[in-house]
Amino acid sequence: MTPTLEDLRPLSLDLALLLGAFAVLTVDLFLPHGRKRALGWLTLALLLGVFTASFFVDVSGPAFAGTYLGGPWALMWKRIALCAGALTTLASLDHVDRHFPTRQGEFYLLLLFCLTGMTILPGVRDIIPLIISFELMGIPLSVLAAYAKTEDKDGVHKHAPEAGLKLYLVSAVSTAITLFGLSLVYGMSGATKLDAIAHAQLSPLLSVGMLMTLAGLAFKIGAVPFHMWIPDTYQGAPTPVVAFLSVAPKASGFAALSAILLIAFRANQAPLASVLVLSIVASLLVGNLMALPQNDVKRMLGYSGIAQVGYMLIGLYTGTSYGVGMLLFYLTGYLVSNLGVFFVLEVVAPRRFGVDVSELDGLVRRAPWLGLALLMFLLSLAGIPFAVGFWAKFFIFMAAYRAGQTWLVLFGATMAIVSLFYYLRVARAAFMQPPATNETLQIRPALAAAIIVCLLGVVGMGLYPAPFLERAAAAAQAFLEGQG
Amino acid sequence: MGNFAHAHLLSIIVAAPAVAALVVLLLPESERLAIRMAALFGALCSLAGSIEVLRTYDTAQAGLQRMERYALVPSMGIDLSLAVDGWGVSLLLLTGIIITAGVFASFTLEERPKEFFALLLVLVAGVFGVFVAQDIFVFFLFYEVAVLPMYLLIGVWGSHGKVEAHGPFAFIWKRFDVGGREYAAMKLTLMLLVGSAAILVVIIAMYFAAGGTSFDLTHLANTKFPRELQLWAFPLLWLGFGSLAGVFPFHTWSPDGHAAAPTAVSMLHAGVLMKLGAFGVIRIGMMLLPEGARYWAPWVGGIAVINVLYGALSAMSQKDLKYIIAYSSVSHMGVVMLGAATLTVDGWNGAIYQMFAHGMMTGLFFALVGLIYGRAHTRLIPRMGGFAKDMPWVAGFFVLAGLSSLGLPGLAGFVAEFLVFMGAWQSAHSWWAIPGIVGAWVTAVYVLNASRTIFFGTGPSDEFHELRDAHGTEWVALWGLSLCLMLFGSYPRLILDFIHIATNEYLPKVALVADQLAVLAR
Amino acid sequence: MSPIQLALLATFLPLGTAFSLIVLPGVRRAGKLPGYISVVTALVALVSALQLFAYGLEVHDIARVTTQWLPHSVLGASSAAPSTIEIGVLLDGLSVSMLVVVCLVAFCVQVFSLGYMADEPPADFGRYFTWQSLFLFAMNTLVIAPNLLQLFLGWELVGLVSYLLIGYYWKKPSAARAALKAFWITKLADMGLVAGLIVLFVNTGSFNWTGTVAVAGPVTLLLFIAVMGKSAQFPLHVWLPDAMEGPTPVSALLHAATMVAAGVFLVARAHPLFEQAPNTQNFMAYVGGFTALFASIVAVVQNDIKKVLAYSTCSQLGYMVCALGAGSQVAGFFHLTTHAFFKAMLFLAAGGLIHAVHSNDIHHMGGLFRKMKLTSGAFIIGALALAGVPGFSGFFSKDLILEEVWERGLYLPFAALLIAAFLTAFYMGRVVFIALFGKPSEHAEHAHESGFAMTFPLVVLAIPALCAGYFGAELSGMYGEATHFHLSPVGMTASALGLCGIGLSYFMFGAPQGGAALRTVFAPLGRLAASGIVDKSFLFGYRTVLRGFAGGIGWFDRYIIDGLMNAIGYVTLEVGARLRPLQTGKVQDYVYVMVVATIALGTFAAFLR
Amino acid sequence: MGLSAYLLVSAALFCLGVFGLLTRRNAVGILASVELMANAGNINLVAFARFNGNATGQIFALFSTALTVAEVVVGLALVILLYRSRGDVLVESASELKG
Repeated sequence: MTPTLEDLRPLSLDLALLLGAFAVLTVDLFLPHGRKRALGWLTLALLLGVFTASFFVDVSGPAFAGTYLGGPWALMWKRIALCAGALTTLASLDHVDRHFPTRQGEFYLLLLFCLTGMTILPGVRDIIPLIISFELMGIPLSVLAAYAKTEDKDGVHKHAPEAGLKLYLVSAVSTAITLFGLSLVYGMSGATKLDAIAHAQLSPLLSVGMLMTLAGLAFKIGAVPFHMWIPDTYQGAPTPVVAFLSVAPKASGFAALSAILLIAFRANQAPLASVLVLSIVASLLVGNLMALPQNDVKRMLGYSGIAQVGYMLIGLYTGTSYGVGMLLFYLTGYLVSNLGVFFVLEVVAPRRFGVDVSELDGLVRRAPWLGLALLMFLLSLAGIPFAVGFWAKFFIFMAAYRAGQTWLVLFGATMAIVSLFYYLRVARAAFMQPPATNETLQIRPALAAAIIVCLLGVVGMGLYPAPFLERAAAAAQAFLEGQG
Repeated sequence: MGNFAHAHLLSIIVAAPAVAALVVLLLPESERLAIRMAALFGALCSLAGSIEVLRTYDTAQAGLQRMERYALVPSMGIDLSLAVDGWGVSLLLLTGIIITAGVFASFTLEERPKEFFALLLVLVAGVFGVFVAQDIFVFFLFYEVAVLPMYLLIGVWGSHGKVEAHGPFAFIWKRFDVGGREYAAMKLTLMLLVGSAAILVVIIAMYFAAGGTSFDLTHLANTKFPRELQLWAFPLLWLGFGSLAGVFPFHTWSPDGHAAAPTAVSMLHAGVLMKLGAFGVIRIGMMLLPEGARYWAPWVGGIAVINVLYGALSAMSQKDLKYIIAYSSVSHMGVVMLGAATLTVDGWNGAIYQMFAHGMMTGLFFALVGLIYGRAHTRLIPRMGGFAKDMPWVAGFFVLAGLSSLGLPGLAGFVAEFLVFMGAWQSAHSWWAIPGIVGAWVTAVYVLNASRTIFFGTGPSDEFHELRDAHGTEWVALWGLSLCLMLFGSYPRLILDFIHIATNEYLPKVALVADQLAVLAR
Repeated sequence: MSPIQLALLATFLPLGTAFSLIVLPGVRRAGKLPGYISVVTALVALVSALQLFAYGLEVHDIARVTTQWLPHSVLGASSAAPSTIEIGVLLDGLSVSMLVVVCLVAFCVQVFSLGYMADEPPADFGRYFTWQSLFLFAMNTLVIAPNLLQLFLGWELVGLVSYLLIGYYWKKPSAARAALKAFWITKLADMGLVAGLIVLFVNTGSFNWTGTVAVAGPVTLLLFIAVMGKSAQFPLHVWLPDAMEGPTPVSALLHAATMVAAGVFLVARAHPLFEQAPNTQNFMAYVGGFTALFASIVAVVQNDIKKVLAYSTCSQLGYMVCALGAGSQVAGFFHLTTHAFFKAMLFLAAGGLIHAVHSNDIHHMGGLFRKMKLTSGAFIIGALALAGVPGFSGFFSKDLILEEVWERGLYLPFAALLIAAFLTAFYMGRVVFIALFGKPSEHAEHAHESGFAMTFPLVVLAIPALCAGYFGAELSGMYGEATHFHLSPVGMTASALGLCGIGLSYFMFGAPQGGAALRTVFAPLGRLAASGIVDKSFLFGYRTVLRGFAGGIGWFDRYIIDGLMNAIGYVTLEVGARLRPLQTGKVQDYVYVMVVATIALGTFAAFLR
Repeated sequence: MGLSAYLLVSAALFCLGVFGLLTRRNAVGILASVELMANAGNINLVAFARFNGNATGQIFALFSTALTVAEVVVGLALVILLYRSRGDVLVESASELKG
């Protein structure tokens, strides 16, 4: 079957993104120093354009002989990725301009490459493009994490290389493991198409392959025991990057995991289920307990992210369309809440990459609305009503209960209470402590806009989640029914 | 406009404080009077609405009235549906009274009034919502909204009081700032949310057991859940909601929380919020899971009896004024739970009426305690004495509240306690009435002893030079609550008739089978 | 006005007065004004009561009106009609007689208080009369109660007013304590009433005292516990002597004439119930008899004139209870009536004496008779009535009681009552001879007769104290079967003993160089009384047992229950902190964990399969 | 030679890579070890392709090689960065972020 131009239609958005990336690269060459800031706006315009286009362009249907399958599922993920990208760009504008004025082009280029990987991945139905797009997402992140080099003029970023190296090394190892696992899977099933793999006979070697594949992917989302890079990297990397880092690989990882687990391995899940449960319990425990004693907010958020992954894995674990849909919704909610928190941190401590809790002291006195926004984000992360996080947790629990895992509901709910302790610790600093300085906070308009968008997302979806919820459920159903 | 208001009265009652909160947030910090007036206006709107609901409730028709329904998540059957029954009518009124009194009592609050009133109003919106929600999920949402602002309200505006480290866990005290306001706020939030977690599990379980189509309370109440589910789910609901109602041993947030909380917050929390817990146990737990309720009723009643006596005795041993009142709340909420556990008409009437009566009484108490603390700058009773000289009205109101709490006829507390004891005697466990009655006497001992030490005798000593009687808006709160106590104590039918209607409607679904079973057993 | 309206007027006008005085501080502090308002209110109530009494002389069962107070229903009950809990007005011979007694004494006491309390600061003066009006309301509520529930409402309210009035001098720690003690102990006993009411209601479906009740035994016993508290029967009498911390007119009204008699009134009211429980009745007779004896013994050695009268009240209430225990509603209630008049008068007169010498001690009064003829005369009349000297009202009622007790065959209580009769005469004689005729003391130098406000009530009260006995037949006809007085050996014995008592007291205290030797006989008794064994047991029970137990519970809650809750949080935090070193920061360790975990998970998966 | 021989070789290579990964202190050595692991997968792919009778595995291997190359490029850049910031390329020294 020869590829035709028609095969590119489902991928038109991703291609646009890729072309946009090259456009940014080209423009960068012609922009004089001091004017590079425009690149950020260009990227933002590009992302928003593609996002808008996603509502008008029909990108459904198979492409390249079923290697790619466009549909509600892929579209939903694309939009999540584009939102994350747009928000990150908006929040990075000032940061990048201030810290890396000469290297702005590369920053946005890497971001766009990463996003391209993210948007392509969910529709992919073959392990070769799957791993390619996954790495397309992954490799630029390592660079971004180490983007603040030692010679930065503020001279305070010596942790950045460490953060980047840790992310990179563990990432590389996990890629190698995944590759090895996928090679076994291919060998045992004789195919690379996910649907075809599903028909393979279960053999020990296939099991080993599946397990290694999963282990590699689990690293990206940061599920225990593949989580250890997360807190270190979060603490050391530039805040806007961390914000992106906290959602992008998770989104891709879950998209990939869903594809592998629920399509390729759907017939042979049995040995994996117990492994998954172990990982869920461990993630919830380790993430929440180790977040408790942290004094660095970013580090704490890293651990809390590990716990959040535990909840998301519950949705995946149920394997039902309902559960996967709720995972999608959870991720959406997590995205706005988590980005929001990091953006607030960026406002509070724009020069440092580690943010001690005490730096938030009296935030609500210094900037009342910022404090309120922070509170909403934290409550959302903790799963408190009228913030989107509550619905997310609630629906995950619903899915778990429906799948007969009552104990997981109880356990998850209990752990949510533990999480409240450290989230409230941050809120406590912001609301109950006297301000450390009387210095007024400079909130750049771009960053403020990003925070407002996040806040609107958290509150809006918290008050009226129905449309998002129903889309997520529909997407998941389409995915599991093989319609992409 | 009038028609609109009439048709959406319940929404307006719930929304008024929330809107007021928003307005307060938008007002500049310097406009203190405007902030206060906005808060007061929100509270008064709700109060007026509550009175209107009470006035227009059709007792002949009974049942749920003023139904409003808006789809929230249609695919899962979550509706924002509001309606009011006989219980709701009375508890709405209570909430309206307490929030109005609360706003008056802290009208002159100086420290960050803007955020304070905003949070207070949000909290109250949640409380109103719980009492009218007819969708269990929305019920839960409002419940959480009512509970959470407490964290900041206590943590920011609270007061400190040290607790000495003793006992086998003394080493932990050194790690925690026990008695501090942040400790109290955190403890309260975490303990109550553990309860919420349990509730959530049961809500999900019930939803699916009822077909997974609707969270509607009536729908769930008409569903006969499998016995096995009822037996494990009921205790979860009981302890989950019970943690807010101060059920032993999950009451320990209450003394610290109430002691640390600022005046209006204590008033609302002890006055209304703790009722949410008890209301949840009855309205959700007992009515949706009748078999579970019957099976566990001996436990509920037994623990409630412990609550009554244990709370009263603990209160007796306290030296800190706020702790006394807090423990007395634990004791009185035991009366509510006891009434609920009796599964008799009188018991349930009494339970709901006790919520109502105790709400106003404890509201009055905390208003007074706040006032005393504000002038004396100490909460330690042994240091006080002879305060009646400088604050005779405060003394009088305090004794009045005390008399209501010990169940003096003519004040609201008596009606409630008497009904509960009557219900207890009619129940399958007649002996419950005895500790209940004894508890009322122990209350007399500690409440009056406290008032004697604080107000009577010689004094006050020189260190208390700022003592003066209530003034300004404080009068409104004190008089309002006192007159309510007397009014509802001498003419209880004003409220009790409504409660009775709802009880008569609901109880047979829960308890009649119990009687039949008892007959069979014989 | 209809009888019901009259009764409501007599009840609610005082409430209106009290309430207005509470909410209108301006009026309350306006000098004597609140006093006058209150007195006028009491007068209106008295007139209403007298008018009702006039009705009552003709028609015994005047009217009964009730209204629903609380809704009530029983699940599964077949009756279609909703059963209710009611309050209302019941006017019959018993209640109107009591109404008159209450209103008359209250009126007299209030008039007396105008003079007695004249020196109080305006605010306190107003407060005093507020509570006085409130008391009238509470007591009348109790009296006109159509069922036990409303009786209980009034019962508790009078207890409240008692608490407020005993604690009138709240700046005195002892007064504040006494108020508390009175409230606690009566409230302790009231638990019985609550329980009794509940048992009664649950078993019969109403709070009425009529009808046959299967559980009459327990119910009446529970009710009687409350009676013991309110009417100061042994061992719950300990609050009454302390209650004398209140102003003397209060003692006269509440703690002698009316409130303490509420218990007796209750038993008389609920007579149909008590008749069904002979065991309770016997118990009552014994308790009453013992109290009469015990209290009169203690009264003998008291030097505080109010304490003497207080114990004497205890003792006389013992008589009444004993009579009721003997099944004689008439005798008990008749004695209540006469006792109310002469005891109120005694107290008021004592108040006059105290007012004159500013001391309660009888030895400080000595020889007041010459200076205060009217007051002393009233006191003497009261004392004679109390001693049961023939011709005075007390004689008739006491005689009736002794007869009834004898006829019922309750010999032991009868003996106790006889001895008490002797002792009563003796201690009253002692007071009269020491305080009125004794050696003039320096405290009494400036004493002079009280003003009109304080003597007029004495005169008013002296009339019924002297003559009430002669209308025994009419009165008893109103609230029971008409009983005509007749001379009997029992009565003669008692009277004789009474006269002996007076004689003995004259010999010991009145005569110059009275028999000092005889006084030593009473020394051990005095020591017993002074030791206050009952009081001490109560104090021990409260201080050591109750407070100790409460302290233990408080400690347990704070440090064990709460400690456990804290421990949960502590352990969680600690686990989190202990996990931290696992995150070494070395990337190779992370990889190591990954590899090992992958292998472990693989093994685990394989093993599970 | 059967398939199992190839698989054994690749497994040995993979284990060797893991061993090197865990024991090398030098970042460059570690990178090389990771390459060993990745290439173990490539051997598998090619061998399986041969024995399964389709070329997909070989294509996969091609892509995989390209992927690892890209990875190594980034890795080396990071090693240089590490060297510039600390003066050595020992991974142990980059352990300030912990706990």
